[in-house]
Amino acid sequence: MDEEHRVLESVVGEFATKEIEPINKQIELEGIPIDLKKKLSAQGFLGALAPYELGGASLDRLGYSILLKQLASASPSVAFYIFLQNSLVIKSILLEDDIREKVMSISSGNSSGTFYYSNKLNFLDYGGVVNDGRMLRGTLNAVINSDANIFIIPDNNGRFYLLENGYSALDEHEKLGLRGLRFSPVRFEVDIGNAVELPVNIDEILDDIHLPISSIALGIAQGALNKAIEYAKERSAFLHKLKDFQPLAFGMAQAYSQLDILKEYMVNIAQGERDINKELMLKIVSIDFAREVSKLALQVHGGYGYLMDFGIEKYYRDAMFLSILGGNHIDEKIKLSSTIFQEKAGWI
Amino acid sequence: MDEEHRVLESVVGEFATKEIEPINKQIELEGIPIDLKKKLSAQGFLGALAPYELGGASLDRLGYSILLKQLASASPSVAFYIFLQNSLVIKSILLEDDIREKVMSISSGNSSGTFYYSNKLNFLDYGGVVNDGRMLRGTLNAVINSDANIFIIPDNNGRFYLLENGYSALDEHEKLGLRGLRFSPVRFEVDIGNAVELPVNIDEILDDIHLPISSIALGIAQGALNKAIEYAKERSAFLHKLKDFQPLAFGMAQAYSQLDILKEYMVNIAQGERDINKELMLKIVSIDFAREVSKLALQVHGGYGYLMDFGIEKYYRDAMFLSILGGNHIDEKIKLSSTIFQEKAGWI
Amino acid sequence: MDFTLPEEIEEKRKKVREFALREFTEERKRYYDENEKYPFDIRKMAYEQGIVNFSNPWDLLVTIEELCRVDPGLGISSFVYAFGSEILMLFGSDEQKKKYLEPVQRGEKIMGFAVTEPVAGSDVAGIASKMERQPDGSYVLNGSKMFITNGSIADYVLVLARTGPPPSEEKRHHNMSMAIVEMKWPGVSANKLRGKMGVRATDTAELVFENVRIPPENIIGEIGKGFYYVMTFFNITRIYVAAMSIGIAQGALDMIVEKAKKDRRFSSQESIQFTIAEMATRVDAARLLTYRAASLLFQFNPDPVFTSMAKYFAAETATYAAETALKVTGLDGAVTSLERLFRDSKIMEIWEGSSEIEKLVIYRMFMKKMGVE
Amino acid sequence: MDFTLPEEIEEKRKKVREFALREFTEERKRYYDENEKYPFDIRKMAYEQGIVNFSNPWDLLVTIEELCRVDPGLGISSFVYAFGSEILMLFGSDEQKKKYLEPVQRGEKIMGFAVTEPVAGSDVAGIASKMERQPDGSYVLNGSKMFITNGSIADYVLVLARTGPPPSEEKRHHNMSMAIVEMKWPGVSANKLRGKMGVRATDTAELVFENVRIPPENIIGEIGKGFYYVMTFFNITRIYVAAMSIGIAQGALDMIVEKAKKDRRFSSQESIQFTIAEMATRVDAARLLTYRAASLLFQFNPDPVFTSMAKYFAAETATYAAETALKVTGLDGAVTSLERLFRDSKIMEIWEGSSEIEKLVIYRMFMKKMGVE
Repeated sequence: MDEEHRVLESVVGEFATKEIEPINKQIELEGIPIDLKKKLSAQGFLGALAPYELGGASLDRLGYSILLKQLASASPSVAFYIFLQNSLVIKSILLEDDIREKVMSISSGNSSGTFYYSNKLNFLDYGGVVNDGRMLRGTLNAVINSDANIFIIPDNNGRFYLLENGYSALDEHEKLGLRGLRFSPVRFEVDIGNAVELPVNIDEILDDIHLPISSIALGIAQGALNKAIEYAKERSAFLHKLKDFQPLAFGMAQAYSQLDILKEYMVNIAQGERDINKELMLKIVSIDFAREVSKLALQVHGGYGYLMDFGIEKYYRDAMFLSILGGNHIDEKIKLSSTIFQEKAGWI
Repeated sequence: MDEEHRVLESVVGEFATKEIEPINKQIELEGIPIDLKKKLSAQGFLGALAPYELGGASLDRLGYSILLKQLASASPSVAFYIFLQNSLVIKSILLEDDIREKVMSISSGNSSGTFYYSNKLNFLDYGGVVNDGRMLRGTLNAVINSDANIFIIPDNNGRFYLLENGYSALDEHEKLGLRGLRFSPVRFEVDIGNAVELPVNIDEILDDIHLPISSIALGIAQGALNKAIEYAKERSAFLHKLKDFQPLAFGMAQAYSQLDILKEYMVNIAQGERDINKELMLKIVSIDFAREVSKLALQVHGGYGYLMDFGIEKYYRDAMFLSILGGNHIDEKIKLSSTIFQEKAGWI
Repeated sequence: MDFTLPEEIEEKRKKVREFALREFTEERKRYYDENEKYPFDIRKMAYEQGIVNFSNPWDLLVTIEELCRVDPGLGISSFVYAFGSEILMLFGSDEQKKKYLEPVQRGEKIMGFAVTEPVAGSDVAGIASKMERQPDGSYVLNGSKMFITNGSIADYVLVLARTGPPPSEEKRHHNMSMAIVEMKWPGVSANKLRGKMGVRATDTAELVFENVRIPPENIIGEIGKGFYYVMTFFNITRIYVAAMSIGIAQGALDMIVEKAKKDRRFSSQESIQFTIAEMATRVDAARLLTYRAASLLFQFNPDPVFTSMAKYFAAETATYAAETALKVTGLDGAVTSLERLFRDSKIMEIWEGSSEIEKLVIYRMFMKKMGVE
Repeated sequence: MDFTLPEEIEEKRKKVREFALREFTEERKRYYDENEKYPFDIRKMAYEQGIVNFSNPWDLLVTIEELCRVDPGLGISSFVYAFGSEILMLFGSDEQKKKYLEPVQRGEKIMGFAVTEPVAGSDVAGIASKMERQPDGSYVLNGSKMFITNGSIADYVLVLARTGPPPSEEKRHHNMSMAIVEMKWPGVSANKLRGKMGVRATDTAELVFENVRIPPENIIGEIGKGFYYVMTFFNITRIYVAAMSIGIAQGALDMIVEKAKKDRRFSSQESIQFTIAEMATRVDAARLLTYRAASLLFQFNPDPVFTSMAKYFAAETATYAAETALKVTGLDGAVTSLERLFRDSKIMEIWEGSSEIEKLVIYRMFMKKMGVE
């Protein structure tokens, strides 16, 4: 990793400690405050992938990965929010020159976007929103960041549209994780004239999320594990610090090792030539890893780990939600298998 | 990885395919033939770490790792033999200028050495061989490569001696793995005057084995997994190729991903600045991984995997034996835990 | 060998399942979870409909299982109002039973069991609360308790406290005693804990005791035997936790099976089929371990090895099953009760002896059986 | 519910354990393993000392368990000489029983069961061996069989072969039949397989049948029902494999416990203590699954879901236990019987239905129970 990225890593780390950690409970309970969005914007993080002239930081793949990892280690919600704005919304908007300026409103924190792609990963049929040629009408049941004002959604034919009106978010779901983002059904009833069709290639988009999702997963693992290590150094039971007991210490040492290995791989593939297979491989491994480590970290904390105030249980929930929203799904495993076997594989 | 190492990887790979694969069964049943040792010597592999003038190849850490990995993927026995000669025997001999020329006899294949260090890793007390000031006398119960003619062994005080006579190997143990090497108790009765004391620091030696042992472990995983992938492409059951079934295909895809991740880490740390902790972390992860993958590969082969002729079951046995001989032991986990917690940890 | 439960127990199981499916509506599950409120109404229904029957242990076991299968938060709340009652049954005086136990059994009062402390956690022998004997024979209690189920709704709690210093490091568990403390007494305060990840319908609190005067007749059993009473109690409640856990695991399995029944695209994936097979196997293994431990306990011959095996294995099965079901059902699971089951399940590995504690118990008692002291 | 075996069975268990500890000496274990030889002497001893008792299924089950606990190779060899006999018991004619079954039960003859083929492997319905009916009513068998236990030492084997083409892809398992084939008949040859990783005292061979004439009286049961007979048989033998597996797992546990007893430096490590606790728990879970499946089978009411659960879980427990014990005991394990147990254990996950096959059976039969066809 070069100096520039090292500096970024430490800058984002400090930002997370100073600006996010202290308000983590607020983020969980009330969502990401606009104040934090403004601070993220001031650093260029909010429009991380957007060009400078649109308020972004124009980060390269490695920079973006580092940003997401470091933010996720403090708040997976914040990291996922940045991911959603950049990898999905901003990237899609930039496909259409006419609406470039909308990127500016996102990277400045004045607008908030969301992008609905979950059907593709969750054995659900498209068709929630039906396009009859005049109107887009219907309900999408599980929309993350559903209090956005910019929606990019597929119609029943899998064509994507950007809308800024004609939506209404319904009652929130109970939230498994990523509680900084609203999660609810959204009803759409939009005049097609008010929707902008975007030439989104959903398969390409989904190929592009492997690395950022992996980075968030590794951030979750890093955040949870660091907290567990600190706790095990402080907390005593049976007259000894928790760190002195082999089953806990060895479990954390194992996790620490795996995390280091995965982080180096992340850096390698983010700064090397683009290799989608490697990105997918990293995602498949690191999402499972994030779930395991966050579970271990919770267990190290005992009963306190089960309480929100200790800031540990959210990693466990968020890792699970990330795995649902972000991948490691059957279709992806079939894809990877087919690459490895150099012919269709894993389809039965 | 630079061009030079890429070439080495492919050269060793070809060597393994051409010179080792065809005689693998012979190696398992009768040991490593002298003919193969001569070929290994001709390539400079036998004295991989020895300087050129002593018949070696003077490989750097990365070159050595690649060599061991590629050899192990065809024959873990051959890789372990090279490891034993280089990381343990040749390195120890080179501590004593007077006996440098013995290295030449090893790297040429005329001599074979062994080094006994297993007590340190296996909760056994030193004291098998007692030094009474005049004689070294006693039996070491579990000596690998026990038909060597150069022995480096510790006395009851943990001082190391090189001997070339006064040993007699007893009946072989039934062999769990690494069957290319003899494994038996050895009785020693040596006049101290015929033994050369070597300034071996066993803790340093053991720190130095992490990376080579990891490389062998990854070679085992690579060899076993490649065979399983090939088999799954050929073999049918229930009217389909095995590769078409998700549980098998996904398992192999997962293993393939982890292997790729671990191999990149291996390369990173072998070519980067020396970091013993990272080497230990890699070992702890990759030894377990080798056992898992070799088990999976055996299972993919069904009943045939259980038969020696298919060349699969040896990986499963060898991975286990490597884990016993090579590490991932409690003392090492305590050490790693203490590094991570920055104070003594994991000792209860 | 006989692996079947008596017919009337299986009948009861059906009845409880019907009750849970009928009364644990989606709205109620969600309401009590979101609002972290103890469901007094459901507890009352469960009592009035004869769901909770403390007089037959097998009946109670399958009841716990079936209630938690549908919703752990509401399920646990339905029977946990008597938490600690076994202590009084086994070690309480006749007066204590009459005054404190019977109203609980009649469904009128709520009891709690206060052992764990903020600092000691799993390490029961490490508690710091003290009961000091006064000249008049009464005791004065000082200290605090953590993670106390029913803490803010109980009428009284059974408290473990030191009545003397530990004689030595090895004998830290000596000189501990138990007493019944009424929550309305002066010096007692409860601070309801909010923000639990799961089982949010259950009530959990931190308790503080400041110079609480306890009359001598409220001491349970003998002075100095408190640690022993608690361990005896754990041999019972760990089996209840195992039952909750297999209920949760079964509930998770139910949901993935439901999806497999409805969605052919899902169920035709062989990886999903294997997941169901593996999960069904583990659930059954956990159930058998639980029933074996229960069978011995119910014959008054509890085996701590078997009990801890059941608790540890069942708890890990609960989280494994909930995690796995949620992972593979994806968004479908995330917007249904399955996500709640996932949040609920994790506590099983923590309370009534974490998995780590159970493993230590298993190791020590197992080696004793093997002839090692 | 009752989780105890009858006293006489526990007595028998003790007797078998004593036998195995006495007769399965280190020298014998090593000799037969190294030389890949079937131990005729041990089989004889086991028979003569009344160790193997086919008339009481629970007796047989604990016998298998205890024999394999000490050495799977010698243990399996002690009772496997009657492999396939249940087929004759259930479906054989009186004449067949008299001529073929009784000599085996008297310990005079050795039988084998020949289903698996080189190409078909786990896929029983995919076998290619054929029995063609001749004008005189006899059959001519052609084909080859793979991994046949007792293949090179058996006096006769029970063979599954096609007696007609598969009516369709879905009905590939139709038109298969079973017959008793004497190994001395013309056209029968056996090629002993050498180089098995473990259970090397057991005999395994590839069989080739070239125009083997089978008299009509050697057809077992009805023509066309062979697949069904085999599946019925698997419902029995899978339980035996589960019993072997828990024997192996227990044997591995025994060894780690032995080391813990002797070596304080080893046993004082908490990570080792946890390993023992986890292993003991899994072994018990596997044992309970096995006994439950056995209990149903022995009441002539086998449940294929429970049987496959037992086989799959017990087999994985066997390899897990052997691997784990060997890993943690290190060199001590590598130079003792533990390494052999490790090599032996892996076959449990492969034969009589690999873990993958068991999971498919569990899934399909379980979903059937849940009302899905």
